Amino acid sequence: MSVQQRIAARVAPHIPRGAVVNLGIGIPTLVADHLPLDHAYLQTENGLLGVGPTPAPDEVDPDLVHAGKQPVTARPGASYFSSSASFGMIRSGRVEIAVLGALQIDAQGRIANWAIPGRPVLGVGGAMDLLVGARTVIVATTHTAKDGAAKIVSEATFPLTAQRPVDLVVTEAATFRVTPDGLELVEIAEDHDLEWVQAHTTAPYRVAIDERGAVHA
Amino acid sequence: MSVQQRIAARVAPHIPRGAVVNLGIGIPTLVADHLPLDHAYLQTENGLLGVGPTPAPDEVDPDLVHAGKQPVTARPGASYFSSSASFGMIRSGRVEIAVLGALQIDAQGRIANWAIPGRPVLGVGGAMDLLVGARTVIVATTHTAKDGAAKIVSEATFPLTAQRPVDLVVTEAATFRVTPDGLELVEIAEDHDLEWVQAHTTAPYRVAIDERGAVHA
Amino acid sequence: MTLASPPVPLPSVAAALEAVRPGATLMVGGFGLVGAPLTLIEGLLEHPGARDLTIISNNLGEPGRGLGRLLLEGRVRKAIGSFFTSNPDVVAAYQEGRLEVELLPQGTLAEAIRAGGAGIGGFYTRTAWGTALAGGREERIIRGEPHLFYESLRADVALVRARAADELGNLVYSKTARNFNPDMATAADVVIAEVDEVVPVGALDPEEIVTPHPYVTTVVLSGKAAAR
Amino acid sequence: MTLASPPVPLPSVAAALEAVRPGATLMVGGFGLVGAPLTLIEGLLEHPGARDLTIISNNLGEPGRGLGRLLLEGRVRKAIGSFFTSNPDVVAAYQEGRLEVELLPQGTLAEAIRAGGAGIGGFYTRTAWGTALAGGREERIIRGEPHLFYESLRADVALVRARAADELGNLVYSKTARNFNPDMATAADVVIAEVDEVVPVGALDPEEIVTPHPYVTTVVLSGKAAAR
Repeated sequence: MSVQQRIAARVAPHIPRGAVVNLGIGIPTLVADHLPLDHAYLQTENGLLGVGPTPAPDEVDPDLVHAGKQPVTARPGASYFSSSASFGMIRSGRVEIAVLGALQIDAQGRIANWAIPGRPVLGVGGAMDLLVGARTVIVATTHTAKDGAAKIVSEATFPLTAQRPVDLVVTEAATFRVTPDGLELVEIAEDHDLEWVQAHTTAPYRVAIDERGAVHA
Repeated sequence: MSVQQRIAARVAPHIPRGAVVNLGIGIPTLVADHLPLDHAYLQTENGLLGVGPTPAPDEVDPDLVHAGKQPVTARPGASYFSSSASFGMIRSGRVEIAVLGALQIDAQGRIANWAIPGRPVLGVGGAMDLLVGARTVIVATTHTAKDGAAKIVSEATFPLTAQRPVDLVVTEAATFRVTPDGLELVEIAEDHDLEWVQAHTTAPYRVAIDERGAVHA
Repeated sequence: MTLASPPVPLPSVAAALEAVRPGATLMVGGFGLVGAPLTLIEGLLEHPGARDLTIISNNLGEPGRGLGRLLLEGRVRKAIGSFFTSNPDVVAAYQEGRLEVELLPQGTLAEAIRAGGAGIGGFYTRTAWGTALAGGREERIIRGEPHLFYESLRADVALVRARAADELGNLVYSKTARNFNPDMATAADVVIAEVDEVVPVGALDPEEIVTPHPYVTTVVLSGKAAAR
Repeated sequence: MTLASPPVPLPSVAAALEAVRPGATLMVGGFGLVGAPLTLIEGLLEHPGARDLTIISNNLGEPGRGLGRLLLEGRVRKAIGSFFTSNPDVVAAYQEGRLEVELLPQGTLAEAIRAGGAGIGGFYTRTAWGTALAGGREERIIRGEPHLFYESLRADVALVRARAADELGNLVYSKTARNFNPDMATAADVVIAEVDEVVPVGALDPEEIVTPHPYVTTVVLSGKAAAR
């Protein structure tokens, strides 16, 4: 399983049954592969609630895609709506969970995922709306950048996507809960250890698990 | 024919074929009786474009009414929409003609039709939206109030419904065009004469018809 | 087929209305009695918690009918709407100081509800500018035209009337009984939909669903449906 | 049955696009190429008046496809949208100073178009508050939360993609090809709809019509339909 798929698999248990969920482009999209078919209601901001699995190549409908512009299907009970209605649903809190990617996460749990300093800023998409609107935001990201730099940092050097902190940060190595007092390490993946997490995380965080891995709140 | 029906009949020739028209409660509603069935597209602000004639008593659908809450039918090509969509259509100028009643019309062609001084103001409905949104507004009203007082007055004593002047005022006796320079009398009904109009109109107006009744612009 | 759990709850009218607490703000759909959730409104009369209410609705029913009954029983503290004149009981209650009234142009009312349901804080409209109804509202010139500012509206509970729900809570409406209902269905924390029938998932055309299910908290059957 | 005259005009693509003048502001529907009016966009390439354009669209097509072709031909002066990064030609044109870009969050873009089509001057949203994209925008606290002000958007001409029109110009859409199209169909002085078929009046369910005909100026058949 690729690291992306492993991260997605680690996010899946955080999606309650029956939740309305928006999966961002990239790793977040893969979360659907780790959920039972009728576990959640997937919303895509281009105007569909009830996203189903990728169709067989001969069953692709060019009018039916998710926000990553890949072909999808629609589940029974699905509905189509305009972009304005879709973001109305998002901003008013009817999307219960948004799973988003991130370039950086700061010590307060705020994320940066839309702009890189020094490069022209020509894309923002729906991430800012999801961050102010979704009731719970989960970040699904590799623990470090491609160059090995920490992504979970004291202060973001990339522009923030919103002032609102996310709720949970899930990487291939660890899971952090965001609290009013900052980040809490609540889980370490089986194939990683605390030492690795410490070496690859520059933000301060409270370790809220004991030696056996159980969370102590 | 009642005076109300006579006024409605005098408004009808001002509705071009194929226009999208909103008819207010009261005399304006009667205008439909004087138009061929498929002459215009009637919009009612409670959420229907394509209002058809009153149904036979045994064909009344309680879910199908116009803004006066009376049973109507829907024409082929009709559409239903929400109140917010309906007023979006009105405010953005997609209703070409609104026919409204009035308590008073002032010398600038502004109307008062929602409040009476000294009485509690508890109803406004859609008149203010139609006045700012409809491309052309026609007033259909009796020339005088029930007590004989002039309705077309120099200055309104009732609260105005909007600052925007209407375009045409049609009564049982006369038709006035509203111009940037004020009211213009452009037509007198066959059963009335200029003397009657002068005696029952206290607003100043320019007489833009010659002795034979022809308009001279 | 299997359903993603949970399907929308289908409680009794009384159980659904437990969400209405004293002092609550309610949105109630309908244009006059057309499209008004009459079964739910009757249920409010039986519900002791339904008192000291603020009602956001285009009208306040007719004398002794619909919301008019709730008014007569003294349950309504304040009404926000566009046209109350058709019910003389509203005029009387207002004049006797038993009812507070906030009057909005009908399009501004609809837009404020739609904005509340779309997560929009407020908006500018030209409607009512330069009239007595503008009061002291903030003005702003946009593209050369004067506008008035209005905050969006939200409610604790919305009572809406739809033709049918599917088992997930997706809603479709009937003709002009649609009116304020889909707007209100987006703009409250708890949304109770009164319907004539509940159909299986998949029975509604995905292109035709007006209110997607995430907005709908519970569905109850209308008296009309229950009587069948 | 007889029609109320006039039914919606069905001109050729070239004749319909005469409405596009040099320097015009155009809204163009679609999310990437899905739901984009590709026949009309191709028509713009043949139309000399289509130059110095401001394009309001979520994206600017793909390299050499859809609006991406129009960009390559140097017809676009300014783009207003939410996600241009997927077309490297946009990045290049911007960096070389050939293209002005105004970037909005996708929900704010959609809301600004919807507001323009609903006769609303502007609105407040929480989205982008406290970010670099807020720039110097006016802030306002509403119900305790900071919001940013945005003016609504309108265009001279909107090019939209629908599945079908009836002979009056009522429109229905197809699945996620709906996206920005119905919003844009309300927000321009001239609205040209590209459809796969024109059906008789009465063939569309009045409950299912998404864009009522008063918004639609002309209807043209898509290349897909014309090839049949």
